[in-house]
Amino acid sequence: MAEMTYRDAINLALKEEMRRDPLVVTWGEDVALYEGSFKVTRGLLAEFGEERVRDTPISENTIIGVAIGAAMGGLRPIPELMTVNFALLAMDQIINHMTKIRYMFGGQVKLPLVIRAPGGGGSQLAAQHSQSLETFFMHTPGMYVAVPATPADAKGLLKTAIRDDNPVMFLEHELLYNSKGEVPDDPEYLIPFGRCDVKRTGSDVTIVAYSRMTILALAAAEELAKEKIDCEVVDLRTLTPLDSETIVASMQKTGRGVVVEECWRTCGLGAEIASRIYEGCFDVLLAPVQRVSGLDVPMPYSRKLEKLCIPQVADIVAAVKETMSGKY
Amino acid sequence: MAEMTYRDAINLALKEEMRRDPLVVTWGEDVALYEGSFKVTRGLLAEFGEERVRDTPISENTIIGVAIGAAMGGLRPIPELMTVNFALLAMDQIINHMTKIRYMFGGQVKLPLVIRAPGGGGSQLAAQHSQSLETFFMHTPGMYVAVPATPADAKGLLKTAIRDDNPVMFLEHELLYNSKGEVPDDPEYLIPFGRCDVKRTGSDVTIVAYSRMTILALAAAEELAKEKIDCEVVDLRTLTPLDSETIVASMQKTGRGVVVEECWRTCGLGAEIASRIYEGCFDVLLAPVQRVSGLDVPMPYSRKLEKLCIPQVADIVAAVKETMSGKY
Amino acid sequence: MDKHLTEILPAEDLLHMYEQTALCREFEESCAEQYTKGNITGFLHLYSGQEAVAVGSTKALQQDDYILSAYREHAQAIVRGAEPKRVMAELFGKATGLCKGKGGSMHLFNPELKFMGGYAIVGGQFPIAAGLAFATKFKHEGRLVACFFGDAAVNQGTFHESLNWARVWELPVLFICENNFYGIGTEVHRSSALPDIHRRTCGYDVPSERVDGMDAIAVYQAVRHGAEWVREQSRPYLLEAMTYRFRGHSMADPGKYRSTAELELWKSRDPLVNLGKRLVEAGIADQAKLDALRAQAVAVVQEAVKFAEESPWPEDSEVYADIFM
Amino acid sequence: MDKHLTEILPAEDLLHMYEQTALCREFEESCAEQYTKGNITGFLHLYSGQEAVAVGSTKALQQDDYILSAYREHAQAIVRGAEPKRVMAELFGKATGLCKGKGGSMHLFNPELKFMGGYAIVGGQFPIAAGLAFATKFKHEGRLVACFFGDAAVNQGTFHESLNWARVWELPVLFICENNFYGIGTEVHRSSALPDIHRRTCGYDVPSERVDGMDAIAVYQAVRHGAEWVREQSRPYLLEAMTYRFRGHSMADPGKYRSTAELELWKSRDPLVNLGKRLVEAGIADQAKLDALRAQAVAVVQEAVKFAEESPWPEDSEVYADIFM
Ligand SMILES: Cc1ncc(C[n+]2csc(CCOP(=O)(O)OP(=O)(O)O)c2C)c(N)n1
Ligand SMILES: Cc1ncc(C[n+]2csc(CCOP(=O)(O)OP(=O)(O)O)c2C)c(N)n1
Ligand SMILES: [Mg+2]
Ligand SMILES: [Mg+2]
Repeated sequence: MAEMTYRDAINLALKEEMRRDPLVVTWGEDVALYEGSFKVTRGLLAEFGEERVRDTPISENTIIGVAIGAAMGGLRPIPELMTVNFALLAMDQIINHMTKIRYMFGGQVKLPLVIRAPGGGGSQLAAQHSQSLETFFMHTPGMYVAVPATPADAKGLLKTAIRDDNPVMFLEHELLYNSKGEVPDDPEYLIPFGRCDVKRTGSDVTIVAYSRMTILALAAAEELAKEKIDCEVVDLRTLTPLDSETIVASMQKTGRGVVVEECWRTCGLGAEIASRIYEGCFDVLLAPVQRVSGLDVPMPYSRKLEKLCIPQVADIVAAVKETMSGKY
Repeated sequence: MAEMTYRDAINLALKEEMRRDPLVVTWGEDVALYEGSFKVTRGLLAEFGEERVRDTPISENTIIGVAIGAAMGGLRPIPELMTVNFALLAMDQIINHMTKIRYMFGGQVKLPLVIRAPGGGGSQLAAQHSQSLETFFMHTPGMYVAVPATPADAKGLLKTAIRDDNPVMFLEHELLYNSKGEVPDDPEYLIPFGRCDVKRTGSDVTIVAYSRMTILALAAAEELAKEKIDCEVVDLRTLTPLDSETIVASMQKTGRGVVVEECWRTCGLGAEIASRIYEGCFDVLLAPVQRVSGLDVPMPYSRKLEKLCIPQVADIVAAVKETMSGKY
Repeated sequence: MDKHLTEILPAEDLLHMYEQTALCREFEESCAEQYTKGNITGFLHLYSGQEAVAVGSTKALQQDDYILSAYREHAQAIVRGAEPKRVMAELFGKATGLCKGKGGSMHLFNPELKFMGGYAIVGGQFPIAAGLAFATKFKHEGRLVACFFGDAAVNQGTFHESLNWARVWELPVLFICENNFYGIGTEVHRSSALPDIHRRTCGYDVPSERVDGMDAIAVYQAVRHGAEWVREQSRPYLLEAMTYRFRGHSMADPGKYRSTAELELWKSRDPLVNLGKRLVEAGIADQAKLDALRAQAVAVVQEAVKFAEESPWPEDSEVYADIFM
Repeated sequence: MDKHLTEILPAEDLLHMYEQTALCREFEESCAEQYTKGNITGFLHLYSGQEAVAVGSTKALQQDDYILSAYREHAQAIVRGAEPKRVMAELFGKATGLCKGKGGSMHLFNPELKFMGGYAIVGGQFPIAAGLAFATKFKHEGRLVACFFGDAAVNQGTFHESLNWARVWELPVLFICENNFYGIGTEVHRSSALPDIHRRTCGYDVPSERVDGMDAIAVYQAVRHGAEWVREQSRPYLLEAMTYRFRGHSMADPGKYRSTAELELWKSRDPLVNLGKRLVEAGIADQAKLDALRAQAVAVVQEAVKFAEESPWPEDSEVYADIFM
């Protein structure tokens, strides 16, 4: 175990897998010489050379399409989208191609590729640079979606992603890059997809979250503990596959649930989680599931307004109290 | 009133609005000379000329972007995407630009444009041509989303869309083009956005649907009536704005609900509707809301498999019976 | 000049090209019939008239070069070696189809033959072709990627992004434009600033050439030349083959935007008839030989239809198979 | 040649250009300071070094021509006439900002001035520019659209789609590339097959020209010529202005990928210093006059900062305003 940042954990996973398998390659805008606009690819060019670590033109749809072709041709590419917002320029290759190729061609080709994309709001980057697009990816069949909250999860999930033969959307949170945590040294530290991690056990309320929202949920749980409300925090870790079992089991125990999502509320993944809870726990539910969500607006620049649009610890605390209010 | 097809009702709405307002223009791939690949724009070029009815290169992102610019410049463009699947090539202009421009520029510019896009599955067009992408649009704040089920609604909603100063995604269903119904002649026949239409009243179960799924829901209700199950069919008509009030009111009456969506199930709009029902009717619900959805797979070509992926009348009937089963 | 045909290719190869042209023609015409009968559904884009491009190109490529195409790709697949019966079964949506019935007409795929797919999103295959080229170059396999596309596809951003990318990364991609003058009902000059597609590469320092796409032998020579260049330079090259489709865009299109005169003119250049004529003139075949080859093609296609008809539908469980593996 | 400066533009216009250049420079340097203090947050891309492009271009355009740009657009907006204090307030996220604090540095907008926006998606502004051009042509307003963009933006599909489209529809768009040699840390020849951006239009039958982007007067002349052509022909035209940014890509970028020698070379061509020198040489201004103009710019910017500081934050209710209207 070593303490390191989320950024360094991802960097380490990339290096370990590139050392292990010479077919692993990575490219994106400014990932090589500049070492990434968030410096996640630091040291890669120096260690692996310019054949395997490559800068690209600003052509997002093609960044992904080239990765698809390369994966079909036997490589294991890890294209980086500088931020997830630019995935919207690549939806054609991501959704029309990447997620369909295995299926529509009758399972005749593997497609081992991992799209890495930082995202999320909170740095006053305004409407075009602050989006949380995870629901789009979760809604689309044909790709796995990983959303690590901690450095250890980031390492373990990324390594699993790189070794998998299916396309993976690996969503990093820009505000987590400097967060620290213990990370196993083991180069075989692999976290299986489709398993939630119960990051805090509790008996009163289940809080379901992912990525940075998990960190906020844990902070909220700490606050609530002071008021003797005992929260269980279930971290999804992957959105696809979704581990409904763990969520439902937790809800069977607590009977009350809060889902925290950074994305827009309407048709956000919180509605899916809530629906699965209702479907799986209809008879034991003590209150409606609360959804704590990003507001349904483009992200405003002004920090004062931006803060209103992104779930805060206080919002989670309030939602938990609402489920406990006994109004039902 | 005149009986006409859904196709002709849309065509009529286009013609009426183009006659009324010389700033209304339309363009898309093969919409002019060829009169549309589904022949929805028949007669437009002849009547309005090549300045207002225009063929474009196959450049979907630019088809939308040019419409955005033209709307900012004072026109009222109606770009057509030949099918909604190609919206995935235009997500950058649709989501990063169209839905954000009014807001991020502080409300200083109107953006009156209507994207028309046929979609849906059922014609064995396979994975890349059979998508139901309505949830993507409903999830994204900043555009209205209309999903007419009948010729009359198609006319009334399209006319409202064209006169509105906000961007509208107008989703037509390819399998409805030949469906017929009575359509008001009134050139001022406008259907306000954000109002569900209760297309059948009933007391036992509420079926919430939209677009072609409404037609299937009505057929299911007919069948169920034979078994003395009295269904209310609520047609959403617009997904944004969403008329939760009407849905909740119906559910307050029936206590049982089925949501029918053609899109993929996971994170589909059915989960949002279900969540709103749970949130609004928690204490009166007699059973979990049933979701009848498209399967979470890319669409297979073979008609035998395709049929399994798209909700059928029998699936709705079964879901209604499930909510009535009293297992809860 | 025709007496020198065998200086270009051995007689057996020339005969094989005729055989392939006939097979493609018979296959497509049979598809039209099966579509009318309701055995083939969905979109069906036929290749009749354009055969010289697939036949000439494929002959000039190495068997392990990658090929990608758009949705008008039955012939590309068959000429590369895909079994007609499995292609037909695919169009019928049967379990024995090339893609188990999941892909249909627009999504043929046969990786053993390095036929890497039919794509139905106009322009979707460009970046994928570049990616395959990168993989094969990375692995020093000596292959190139032949990427077929239509004239109207060049207005998609992906065309430009991929052309630029392939040049910057020095990738062995042979772009082959099948310019049949129309994207559905829109004539090329109405959608392209420069209707001469091969001239669109000048902004990318990518060389290009135009060739008569109704003449399989001319196509063969141009592709040989282009492929050699691509292999030697490890850089992209673009060929524009001028051709024509004898039918509408798809079975749903009556094709009224084209004049009868235009259609007749192009039909007079029918690649099947003309290749036959040249073989006869060059003394490589007589009419009986041609007729025999044609009859053989008919038989193959009939057998393919029978196979497709008799094949089972996919099991219901297939609906969830092949998505994650 | 410099003695003929007033044959190109009247002295007052030349002085105005100097004034504007100084204002832009002071504004940007003040932004850097306010960013360091934490008053400006988010991404901040400064224009220092490139001023000649905005100043020369805008002078050559008509006041009602539309202008669009990317995210490095403070100067474009200010030169067009946006009030520095409202721009600064926008960067502070205040209610008095140009966009009520909703847009920030990358999304300035001032429709009364026909400044139609800063866009933060590389290449996002191209089709919008074409659309504005269509609207203004449709309405016979006689305007053109000046669309500014960076050298690296030409690798986006939208560039090509829009260029082709503008030519096919014959739209009055003046594309103005600010080639500062880098897209973040990537030098242009590493991402563009043809690093000469102006040569990328050959595939679209769109004429183009290169100009010294460190010289406001040269830019003025080139844009005048280009704009006249666009207006007369109602067709697109592309100008490539060779320029340089003195700072990193954004405030987050130390810019280590550029050598000191390179930076110094370009700094020796500082558009502010050089325009001043030429005005003095031509006898249009003396150093005292230049100093006075510079001092005036400093005062305007100080006032802008004060205004921004003292302005109120947006009301919470603003968060739901302006989305549908
Ligand atoms: C992205 C996208 N836009 C539109 C279509 C609809 N469409 C299918 S084929 C076609 C015309 C393509 O013409 P061309 O590239 O010349 O090929 P051809 O059909 O002539 O072989 C169009 C517009 C599509 N399939 N994909
Ligand atoms: C679609 C998209 N991809 C990537 C980015 C990230 N990004 C912002 S600026 C930039 C470089 C653009 O360089 P250039 O066009 O030369 O303009 P300059 O910054 O030099 O003015 C990149 C990659 C973005 N904003 N949008
Ligand atoms: Mg064509
Ligand atoms: Mg640049």
